[in-house]
This record gives sequence, C-alpha cells and structure tokens, in this order.
Amino acid sequence: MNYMIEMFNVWKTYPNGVYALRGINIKIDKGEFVYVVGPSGAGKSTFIKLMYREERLTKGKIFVNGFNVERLKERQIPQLRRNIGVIFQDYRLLPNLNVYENVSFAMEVIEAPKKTIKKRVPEVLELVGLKDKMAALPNQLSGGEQQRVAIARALVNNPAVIIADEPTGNLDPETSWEIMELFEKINFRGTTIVMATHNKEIVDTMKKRVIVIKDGKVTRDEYRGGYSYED
Amino acid sequence: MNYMIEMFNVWKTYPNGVYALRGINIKIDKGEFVYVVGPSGAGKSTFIKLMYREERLTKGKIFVNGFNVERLKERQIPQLRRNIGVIFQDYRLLPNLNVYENVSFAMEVIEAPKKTIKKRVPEVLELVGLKDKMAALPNQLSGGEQQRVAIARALVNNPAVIIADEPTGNLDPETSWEIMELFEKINFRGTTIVMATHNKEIVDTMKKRVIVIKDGKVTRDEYRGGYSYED
Amino acid sequence: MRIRTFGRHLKEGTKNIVRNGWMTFAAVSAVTVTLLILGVFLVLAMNINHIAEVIENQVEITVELDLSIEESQISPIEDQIRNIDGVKSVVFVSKEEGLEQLKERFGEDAYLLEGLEEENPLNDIFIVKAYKPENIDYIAKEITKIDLVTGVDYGKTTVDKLFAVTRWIRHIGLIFVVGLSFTAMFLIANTIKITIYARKREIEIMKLVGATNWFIRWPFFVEGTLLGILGSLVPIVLIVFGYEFLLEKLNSNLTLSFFQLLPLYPLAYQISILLVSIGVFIGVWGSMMSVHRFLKI
Amino acid sequence: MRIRTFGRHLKEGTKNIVRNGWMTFAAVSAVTVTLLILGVFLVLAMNINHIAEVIENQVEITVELDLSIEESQISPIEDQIRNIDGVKSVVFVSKEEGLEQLKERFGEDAYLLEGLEEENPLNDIFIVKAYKPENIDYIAKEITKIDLVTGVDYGKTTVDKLFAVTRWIRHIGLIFVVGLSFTAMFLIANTIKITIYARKREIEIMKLVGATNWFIRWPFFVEGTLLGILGSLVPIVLIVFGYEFLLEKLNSNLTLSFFQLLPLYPLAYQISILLVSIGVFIGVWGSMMSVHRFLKI
Ligand SMILES: Nc1ncnc2c1ncn2[C@@H]1O[C@H](COP(=O)(O)OP(=O)(O)OP(=O)(O)O)[C@@H](O)[C@H]1O
Ligand SMILES: Nc1ncnc2c1ncn2[C@@H]1O[C@H](COP(=O)(O)OP(=O)(O)OP(=O)(O)O)[C@@H](O)[C@H]1O
Ligand SMILES: [Mg+2]
Ligand SMILES: [Mg+2]
Repeated sequence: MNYMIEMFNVWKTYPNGVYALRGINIKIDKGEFVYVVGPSGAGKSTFIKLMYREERLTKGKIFVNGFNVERLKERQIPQLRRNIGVIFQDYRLLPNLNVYENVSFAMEVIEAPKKTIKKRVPEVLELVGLKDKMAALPNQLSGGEQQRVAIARALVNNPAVIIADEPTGNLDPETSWEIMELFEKINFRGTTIVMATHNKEIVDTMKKRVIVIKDGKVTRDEYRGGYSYED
Repeated sequence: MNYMIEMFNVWKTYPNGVYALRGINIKIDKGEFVYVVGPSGAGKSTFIKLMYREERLTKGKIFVNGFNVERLKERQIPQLRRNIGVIFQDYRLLPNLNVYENVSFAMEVIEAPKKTIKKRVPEVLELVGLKDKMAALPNQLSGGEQQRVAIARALVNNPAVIIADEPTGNLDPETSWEIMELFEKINFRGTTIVMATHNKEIVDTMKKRVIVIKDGKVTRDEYRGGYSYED
Repeated sequence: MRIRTFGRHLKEGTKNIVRNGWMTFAAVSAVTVTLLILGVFLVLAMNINHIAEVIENQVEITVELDLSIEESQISPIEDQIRNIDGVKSVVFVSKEEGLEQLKERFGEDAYLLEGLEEENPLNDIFIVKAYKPENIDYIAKEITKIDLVTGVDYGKTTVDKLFAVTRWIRHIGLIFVVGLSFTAMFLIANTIKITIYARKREIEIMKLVGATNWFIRWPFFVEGTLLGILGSLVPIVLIVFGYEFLLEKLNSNLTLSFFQLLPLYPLAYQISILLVSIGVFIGVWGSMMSVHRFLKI
Repeated sequence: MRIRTFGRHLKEGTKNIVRNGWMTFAAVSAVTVTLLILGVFLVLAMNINHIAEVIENQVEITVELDLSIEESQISPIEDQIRNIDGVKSVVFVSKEEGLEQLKERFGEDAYLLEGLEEENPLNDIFIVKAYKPENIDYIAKEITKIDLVTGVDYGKTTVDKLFAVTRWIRHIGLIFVVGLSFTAMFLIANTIKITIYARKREIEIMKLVGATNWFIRWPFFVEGTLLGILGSLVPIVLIVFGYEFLLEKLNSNLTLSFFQLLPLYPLAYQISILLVSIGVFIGVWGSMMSVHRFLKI
C-alpha cells in the first residue's frame, strides 16, 4: 500500500465487445512522473479512466491513493476523485460557467473557504496564461485555451495525483513546454503525475518513466525512456 | 478570381469584444498546400471558420472557390460548403450516427447515388484505418479515432479545398504521418489544403507554404518555411 | 428532391424516433397525455351540448283557443300554425283531454278537481314544437296574430332562464375546449422544442457539412408526423373504449337512463380523426418551428 | 453541509434559472399553462360541488298531520321531530296557510279552487329540513313513527334522481380533477426531465470533478422550487382576477343571478396556496427525479 497507483491483471472489455485492456500490471510510486504512450486506440485513455472510476474494470484490481477503486462505496467515490486532478482528453468544461467559475467549481466541491478560492483561482489561471480570459465562457475560447482551463481546474486543489490525457494535444510547442515545466515543478513538490501523450519531442526531451501500451497490453515500461514504441 | 481563397483586409471581432483577426490579406492558389501556425489563441481557427462561413467577418472581403463568402444568399451557403471539406478542431461528429453513417451523411447531403456511397465510404474509412470501427458510435471511439472519422468525412466527397484545423492533435506520430501522406497525395491530385497545426515536426519536415498568425495578424508568409514563429 | 433522397428522409425520420429513444418517449407521452385530456373534454363538451339541445327541444308553445270555438274551425287554425316557418309539430289537445291530463298531474290531490267535468273551465289547446329552440319566440308571436287564438304561452321567463343557462354552459364549454386546444398545442410544441433543442448541435453540424435547410427539415417533418400519430393512438383507444363502457353502464343503470348521451358512432370517428389531426399538425408544426431556430448558421 | 455551502447552492440555483434562459422559459411556461388549466378546473369543480350542495339542501320533507288534530297537540309533535338527529329546521304550515300557498301556485287558475275554504280538504303540515341531504331518508322514516302523523313525503323518486345526478356530476368532477392533477404532474415533471436531460453531461462532469450527489442536487432543488413558484404566479393572478370579474358579471346580470357561485374569499387563498404547492412540489420532485438518473457515474 505504499504505491500511489497499483493495477493487478486489469482487464477492460467495453459493452460492445471491444477488448480495450488485456491484463495490465503496473505499479506507480508516490511522486513519480509517468508518460503513457502508444498508438491511437491502444487503450491509454481507458487505462486512465479506470483510475478515477469513470469506467469500471471487467477483471482485476486497482488501488489508487489507498482506495480499492472497484470496491468503493457510492459515497466514497467523491473522496477518491478529490485526490485526483484529471485533465480530460476532451476537456469537459461546464458550458454554462465561465473560465473563473469552471476552475472555482472544483474548489467549491471540496467546500474550500471563499477567501481561499478568490485567491487561488486567479493564481492558477495566471500559471496557464489565461488571466485575461476569466470571464469568457468555454465556447468563446480557442481549443488551446479550453485545454488550459482544464489544466487549471486539475491543478487548483493541489491533488495528490494528476492524471492528464493528452494535455498538450491542442497547444503550440511553446505553450506545451510551459505547461510541461509547470508539471515538472508540481511533480518536484511531490505530486504524482500520469500523462498520456503523443508528443514525441516532450517525451524524448524530458526523460521520465515511459509506459507503452499497445493493443491493450503494456509492451514496455522503462525509466528515463524515449517515445518510440516500434520494436 | 483565379485564386482558391482570397482575403482582403479581413477583420473579425467577436461579440464579446475580442479582436480575433486584425486585417488579414492572403491569397491561396488552387492546388496549394498551406500550413497555418501560431500560438494558442492567435486566431487560426477564426481565420479558418471565416472561409466556410461558420463565423461572419466584421470587415473586409473573402472569396472562396469563386464565391463572395460574405455576400452569399442563404440558399447558396450549402453550395459553398459542399466544395470544402472541413476537419473541425473539435471533430463535430453526429453523436447518434455511427462511423459509417457519419461519413455517408456528407455524401447523402450532395445526393450521391446509393451505390457510390456504399463503395466510397468503406474506401475512405480504410484510408484512415478505421474499417473495423464502422459500426461504432462516436462516444465508443478513442480521441484519435474520432479525429480520423472527421478526416474521413472531409475527404469523402473529393472537395476542391480541404480545411483542416489541427487534424493530428490527438494522433500518435505514426498515424499522424500516415494522415499527412494521405493529404500530400490528395494535394498532388490538385486539391487545395489549408491546415492549422501545432505539429512542429510535420511542418519542419514536410516543407510547404507556412502562414504564421500572431495576435490576429499574419506575421510571416513563407514558401517552404519552417514552424518557428519566434523572431 | 430526388426520389431516393425522399426515401432517405423517410428512413432517417423513422430511425431518429428510435435513436432518440428516451427523448421520443418523453415527447410522445406528452402528446399522449395532452391529447387524452383534450379528447375527454371534447367528448364531455359535445355531450353537454347535446343534452342542452335535448332539453331545449322540450320547450313547447301552448296555444289556447277561444272557448266558443266550433269543431270545424280547428283544422284551418292548425294549418295556419303549421305554415309558420320553423314549426316542427302541432298537436291538438281538446278541453276534455286537458282536464284528464290535469288530473293526472294532480295525482293524489285529483279529488280537488272533481265536479269540473260538467262545466269544463279549460280551453281547447294546441301544443306546438319548433325545429330550433331559438325560433320559439318568433313562432309564438306569429301565432298570436291568428284569429280565435286567445292565449299563447311557453313560460317565457322560465324558458329565457333555461336558455340563458344552456347558453352559459355552452360558452363555458367552448371556452374550455378552445383554451384546452391552445394549451395542448402549446404544451406539445413546447416539449418538442426542448427535445429538438437538445439536438441543436446536430443540426448545426449538418449545416456545416453542407446540408440544405430542407435536407435537414425533412426527417424532422417525418419524425413530427410519427410523433403525432404515436401520441394520439393511446388517447383514441382509451377514449373510444372508455366511452363505450360508460354508455353501457349508463344504459344498464335505470336511475340514470335519462342521461341522453351521444351514441358511440359517429362520435368515435370524429374524435379519432380530430385527435390524429391535431397530433400530427402540432407534431409537424412544433418540429418545423424549432428546427427553424437552429438553421441559421 | 456548511452554511457557506448552503449559500452557494442558493446562489447557484438562482443563477441557473438565468443561465439556462431559454430552457427555464420553456419549463416555466409549461408549468404556467398546466397549472392554469388545473386551477380553472379546480375552481369550476368547487363551484359545481357548491351548486349541487345548494340544490340538495333545498330538499325538504312534508309531514302531514291527522285531520282531527287539536292545536295543543301540534307543539309536542314539533318537539319530537326536532329531536331527531340531523334535523335542521321545522316549520308549521296550517291548513289555511296551505290553501293560500296552493292558490298562489295555481296563479291564473286559482279560481278552480274557489269555495274550498268552507270545508278545507287539506291537512296541517310541517316542512322539515335536514342538515345533510343524505340524512333525509333516515329522518323521514323516524317521523313516520310519530303518532298523529298520517303522511311523510319528500318526493322520494325525484329526490333519488336528483341525488343520483348530483352524485354523478360530483364523481365526474372528481375524476377530472384527479386526472388533471396527475396530468399536470406528469407534464411538468416530463418537461423538467427533458430540460435536465440536456444537462446530463454537466452533471456527469461535476461528479467526475469530485462533487457529492447532494452537492449537485441542492442547486437543482433550489431551481425546481423557483420554477414552481415562477410557474404558478401567472395562473394565480389570472384565476383570481378572472374569477372576480366573473362574479361581478354574474351579479350584475339578473337572469343569471340564481347561479350561486362561491365567494371570492377564501377561494382565492385556497387556490393560490394549492397552485403554489403543486408547482413547487412537482418542480422539486421532477428535478430530483431526473437529476437522480444522471448521478450514477
Ligand atoms: N465507450 C466505449 N465503448 C466501446 N469501445 C470503446 C469505448 N471507449 C473506447 N473504446 C475502444 O477502446 C479502445 C481503446 O480506446 P482508448 O480511448 O483507451 O484509446 P487511446 O489509447 O486513448 O487512443 P487515443 O490516443 O486515440 O486517444 C479503442 O479501440 C476504442 O475504440
Ligand atoms: N466564439 C467566440 N467568442 C468570443 N471570443 C472567441 C470566440 N472564439 C474564439 N475567441 C477568441 O478569439 C481568439 C482567437 O481564437 P481562435 O480559436 O481563432 O484561436 P486559435 O489560433 O485557433 O487557437 P488554438 O490554437 O488554441 O486553437 C482567442 O482569444 C479566443 O479566446
Ligand atoms: Mg485517448
Ligand atoms: Mg484553434
């Protein structure tokens, strides 16, 4: 129970019969920084969605931050999720809330004091370079701006783990690097980071642990590895 | 009128007061392959949305494929759009239609014969590597798979122009390259391609015309240019 | 539009009914419930109108003839009355018959009238009925002009009161029916609007992919029609069978057999056609209206 | 839940009413229209019930006393009648008064009764009224047992018929009110469900970000309450003022003044409270029901 994330022989079959994951065994330590790479449709997002129980597994066991994810009671689920900052591949911003409200929502959920919220939200938005877009609604933002709101929301509560599903897919290289530096800094302070990505340059430059998923299986798991998953 | 796309001093201000484009002048020839690059929020998507009149311009003139876009009558708009294959940054698949139906929809719209549709759709899906996902609904696909459906839909009618807004943002490098080769082949057959992208590697490797947009203005327009837009 | 495209729209419209499963269910059930209420009320209003008519038709004019009248003078007067516009029937009641009827009406107290036979104080009378109750007044006036007629009576004040009541009941019924119809239209259209609102984005995407407005509208048109038809089925079945059941129950219950309800046919046909038409009309109209809002891209 | 969180929910719920502008409008107008119909019908049903009661209360028992009765024997009989359960009033009508009334009723034909004064063939009678019309039958039977009472009559067959009619009208009214109430509940809940369905994704996102079920429910609770209140305002105003107007119109119209409608107060309060309660209840219930469906993630 010293690991942040542990998976034992995890299988996931979607209701329509797609075998997304086929026997995953993985251990991620507290404070680690892990890239998850692999071709499109390999199962990276599924792998990630199991951790905060957006999807339920078909077989196996998952422990995240001390929770037995599959055995969680209905009312424990929010507890699990509050310790995880998730950056969704498709952002999932609340369409009726503006940038500020979207980020503050995550703090209201944990019943943070108003004062803390008022101080912290602009801080985080500054970090992702969106301080002048606070009043904009999601559909008034560019793709990359929306992605950065999603990043800000994931960071705002200083969660124990950050799970990021292609957080730089819609960002230009320069902004991507800024975000990666941010992640590195956060990681340095002890936060575990799991990040699915297609960005070869980032993976190859910022050498970290790399987990390669292909066809629902882990085909490589290497510390300080590179992107390429071709044998 | 020999150009495929012409913009004369085009301005776009969004209703909330954001100046997205500030005096764009650009001419794109028939059969050209153009990258549009620039930082997040620079105005690339806006630039692209004006071409098929998803957004209306505030000032200036645009001609696309011989149409005066701003002056178009209500019932001419479909005519304009049928000559343009658009790959949207957020995919915009029809959620109730499966992969096959999403692609065939674009052909039904132009009242193509059933037989042609039946032959052409699987062909295009094969090209983007989704032949075995034809029956899946969009929400049963991975991010990259959805993106490829959007690509297939844009290609299926062999339009005169393809306008692609970050078509490889959620694709792994290998698949990205396959898609780029596909684009090159299509371009070779005479189709004009305008592609907004953040993919430095692609832009630097596949040398084409590069238009750099920054803060709503064209700051560089170079044939066989590279990605970097820092001066 | 080519024929194959028309076929496509038919197919898509039908498929959408299934694809939007939950939404379709919500919309159809709104149509069902609304039309049910409207239908029940229509049947009620039609019957109230019918009963009012039956009551109104029972109004008759009593024409008193001069005491000195000869038997041979009666028939010409009857002809004269018959010739008045709107007269339906004329029945002669001699003074002897009149006394008999009066006695019957007195029942137990008939002994009070004993001895009147010798010098019958009553007049010979005609009982006149009209085709349309509203003509009663005119007919009565015409009869007054006839020679040897000494009195014309139809209980003017009571009848006026009765007509005032039936008129009010009819008005209220009409107001309710009209009000309910508008309400039904509004509620159904409103529900359809919201379900289509959820498909706003879909419609926008279709337009951006190059679909013409009509290409998008047609499947919605088909869908609206089907919604209306599906939504009117249950109300029709319930109302027709419920009404049949009610009629049977009323007929078998003697104390209530004076409730003269309309017969099952043609009422059943009228209601069915009306409900389907309203359902389809509002289904299509609601769909078209709301799709329209989202075509402007 | 901390107080600041409660404040937040209140604020969010209110804001959502504005944020979802179009949807709110659609939902509120569905509530409005449905409650309007329901309210109008309630007022109608309450008045029909009232009128039926008034008519029923006019039923009275005529008690005939022996012809040979002495004046001193009358008062004890009256007391005996008064002591029967459920008797409201007992009025004595002497044979002389009876004849006068009979003559009045005969009107023009009163001359038929001339000469009866000398040897008055009528009985002395009591006119008995009951508190509850349904007790008439029992009271009549009890009176029969009293000495020197020769006849008890309340037009049994006519009254039975009348009661059958009023019972039926009441039943139909009740069925309509219950049916309409369920319909209203269904339609409103249905509309709210659809509007919330459009926010399915929002609710899912909230859950994925770590919100508890109650954190998500509370603003919807507030929203549902507001929806109900907003939706019942217009119906209340329309019904109360409309009813006032109707009463005035009826009172100024002499031919119709026998329509004994319920007074404006307390009816106005009853209807207002009823409509607001129904609106709020269904608003909250509909919201909670539909949010529930989407919390399972
Ligand atoms: N909800 C679902 N129902 C059915 N199949 C699904 C569902 N979600 C994903 N899949 C399938 O599961 C497989 C893995 O999907 P996943 O989203 O995990 O891929 P990925 O590695 O994240 O891909 P990408 O890089 O394109 O995002 C794919 O074949 C996909 O089609
Ligand atoms: N609908 C809108 N309403 C208001 N402002 C908008 C809207 N869409 C975009 N903007 C603003 O216009 C500017 C340009 O946006 P655009 O989407 O064109 O950027 P982009 O270059 O495509 O960025 P990205 O690479 O992040 O997709 C941004 O500042 C954005 O916030
Ligand atoms: Mg993915
Ligand atoms: Mg963009």
